Amino acid sequence: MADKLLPDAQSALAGLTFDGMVVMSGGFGLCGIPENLILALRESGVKGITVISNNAGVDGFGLGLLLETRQIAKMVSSYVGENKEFERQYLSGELQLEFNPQGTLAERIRAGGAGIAGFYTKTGVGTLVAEGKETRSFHGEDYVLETGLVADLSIVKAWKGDAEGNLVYRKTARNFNPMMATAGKICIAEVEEIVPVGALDPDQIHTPGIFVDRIVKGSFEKRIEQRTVRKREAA
Amino acid sequence: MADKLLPDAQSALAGLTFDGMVVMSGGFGLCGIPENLILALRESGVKGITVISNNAGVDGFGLGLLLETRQIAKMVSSYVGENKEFERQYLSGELQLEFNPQGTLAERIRAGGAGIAGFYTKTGVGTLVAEGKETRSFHGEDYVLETGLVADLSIVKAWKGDAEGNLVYRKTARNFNPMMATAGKICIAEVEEIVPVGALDPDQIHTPGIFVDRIVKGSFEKRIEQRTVRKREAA
Amino acid sequence: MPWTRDQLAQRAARELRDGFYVNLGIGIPTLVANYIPDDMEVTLQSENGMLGMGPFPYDDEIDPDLINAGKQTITALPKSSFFSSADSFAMIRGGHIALSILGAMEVSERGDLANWMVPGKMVKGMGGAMDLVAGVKRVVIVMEHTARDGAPKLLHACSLPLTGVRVVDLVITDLGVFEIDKAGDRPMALIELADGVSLDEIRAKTEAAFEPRLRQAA
Amino acid sequence: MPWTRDQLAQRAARELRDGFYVNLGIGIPTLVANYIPDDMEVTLQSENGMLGMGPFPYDDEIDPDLINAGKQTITALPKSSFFSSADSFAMIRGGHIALSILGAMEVSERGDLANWMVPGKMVKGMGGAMDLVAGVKRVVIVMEHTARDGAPKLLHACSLPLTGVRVVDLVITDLGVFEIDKAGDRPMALIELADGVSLDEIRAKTEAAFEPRLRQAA
Repeated sequence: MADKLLPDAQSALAGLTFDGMVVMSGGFGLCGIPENLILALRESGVKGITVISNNAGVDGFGLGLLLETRQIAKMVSSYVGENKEFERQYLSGELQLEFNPQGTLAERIRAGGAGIAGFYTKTGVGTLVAEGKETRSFHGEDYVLETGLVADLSIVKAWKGDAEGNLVYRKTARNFNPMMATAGKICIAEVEEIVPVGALDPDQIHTPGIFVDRIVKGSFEKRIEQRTVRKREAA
Repeated sequence: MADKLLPDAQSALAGLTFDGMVVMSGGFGLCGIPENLILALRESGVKGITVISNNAGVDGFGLGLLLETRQIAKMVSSYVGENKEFERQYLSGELQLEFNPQGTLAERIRAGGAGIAGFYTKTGVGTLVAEGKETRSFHGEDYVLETGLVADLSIVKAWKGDAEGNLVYRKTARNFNPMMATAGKICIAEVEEIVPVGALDPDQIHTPGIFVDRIVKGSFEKRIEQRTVRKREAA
Repeated sequence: MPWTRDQLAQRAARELRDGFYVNLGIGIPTLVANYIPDDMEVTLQSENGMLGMGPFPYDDEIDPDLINAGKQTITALPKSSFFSSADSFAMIRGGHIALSILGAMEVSERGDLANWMVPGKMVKGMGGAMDLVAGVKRVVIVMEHTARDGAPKLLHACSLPLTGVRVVDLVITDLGVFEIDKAGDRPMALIELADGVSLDEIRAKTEAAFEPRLRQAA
Repeated sequence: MPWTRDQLAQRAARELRDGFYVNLGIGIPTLVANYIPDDMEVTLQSENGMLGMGPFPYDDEIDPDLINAGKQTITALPKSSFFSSADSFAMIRGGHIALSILGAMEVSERGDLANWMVPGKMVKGMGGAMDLVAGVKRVVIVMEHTARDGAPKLLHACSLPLTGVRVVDLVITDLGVFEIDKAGDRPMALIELADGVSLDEIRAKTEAAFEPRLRQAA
């Protein structure tokens, strides 16, 4: 079989980028983001990207790097947080923005990967989010129709992976990564560790290899957005 | 907290049964079925049950036991296999039957547990399954509207579980159990082993405890429907 | 005396029940975790994919892979489990969370909630708030009774874009506690007053119609 | 000479490609696993929740928790993974499986398939067949050319209740191989004949309209 395992993020991305493409990028805040593939996207010079990602990174890190270079034309997100460059581009009209409720975003991505064209959710009924969408009553309650989302490429970050593309995530770094892995026409995964095929317990694989086209070992800064600690009481 | 851990299937079921109730029962064929809770349902004498289960057991085992006692009024399944008592009751009109495509059944249960009232799938478009249901085109392809399913009670079988209700399944005995655990107003799980809270890796819990109201250690026959082997070549 | 932030959190904690699965919003709601009674087991859900949130870590326990929905570093507990965002919101939307405690900009007398967007200002997004109010069984709002300029926040109808329609069950402000019959027709009721706050004061600072149905504070 | 069951499976195996994820139906399709070329990596999906199905177990390896969609005991491989039925059909419905090989009662010249129900007979159910034909990228049917009573099974239009509309790409019978342009307008084409089977014989046994576009069998 064509080997899924590639030496680095640049070679993993080779031949897959084109201007105007739609990219799903995993992570919540800066937690579990595909740091290496974001850098490779930046180096590729691809322009006019629509990025589907729960958040938009911060100035100088994560997706903030692609905002800096103005490679992103549109974001589909639930919360864009504190990002000055984002705010500047958005307010000047350079950057388009589509907000989705976080659960609706997660479900739309799952639906896209699962062949579900649309689904009815209570989330957003009677709000701006439901404007222009069908609302329908089931069992006396109103629901709004949301559609599945797919992407030309999804880039995800996992903890461990093998050459078959089987992936395991760690703690809350899982977040949007598993659904995005299913909803890209092509999915590239970056992992902290490549393990031999057979080393992962088959009952415990979060993303089966069928969803992963290319896999690469990355190196990770894992920047923390809100370092919050408690003090140890004196012994 | 009220203890979720109960001594046996009978006490786990106490107070939860009523005639005409809807029960989801996990398993695929005889693999991963809640053997102990099915027996307890039989002993409870509850009547007129609608059972949502991919299959209907076999004569004398699994759901076949509840067919024998005529406690089931209706089955919602994808395949009912070889079950003479089932066939007799169905052909005589004693038993109602609703067939769902297996993937539609799985997704309807997931939807029910996930607050999704309905979803559009390509499965069954243009067939008997789509009759009386809305069909709608998305991106030039036809999809049929299917609705979420919920139950008064779901009974599931897992491998290991803890007193918080966290569950782990084993191999293909997982099947319908995880979705059903989410779609019952009450969910009872039976497991092969109760482990201390903290013994299960939090990254590897298939069903988080929030979905499980009661948990019980069972004893299992694990009958095999199609014992199929290959011969070892002579050394 | 109006309630302090900590008193608000303390009052909100009285909505907890043993065995509850709860989602706490950012700000004052987060403080509620400090007031869970010792004899009560409450499990905190974090919508970025965790059940069983523990306290903030000690400095040497920090793990960048372990954060809450406010992006703060946190810890796990023996009972914890992790899951995807899709599974997390399936849990929320599916009605499996008993209680959510959230902040608000405006609440209407019918239980409408606005807490994500001020037109003309840079909008950060609704995050998971719309999913929480649509899916969680009981929604409790904790907020200052009036805006900084003194304008009432409890209104006949919200003026800001909504987060949800008829979703709020209880509003705890620094002046008192209001009950809303979100699914029915009973008018909003004032059920508690902060110590030393008069009915007249609260009437003057509230646009929403309400009827006093004061009960003894516990 | 019409092809035997094993020859049918062998011919169907020629539709496999290196790296393919494949779902095999019950009956002759299951035999296809015996003819996967050694230099090809093909991963078998089982819709009850498994990727990377291995061979049948030796007698002392039998595990009741490890079965295929035909409820037969099987084994796992180092690359295997297990998942729920919802995740399994998300994989199928979402178009992630490259190829499904299934049996049939009837196939129409436009690619309609009937393989689950005979009115008046006890119906066992469609299982996962409707999901497979709706979701898998390429659907190959393997079947006897005619019914036991000699009635044609390749028809202008199916007479039995359908499993899917315009879903079949290729039909392999014991007499030959037919290609169907399920998404377009080209007529069904006969592209291969079994050794010693004449065009006249196949015409006589086929109701469906087709044009011969015979190519050299590999």
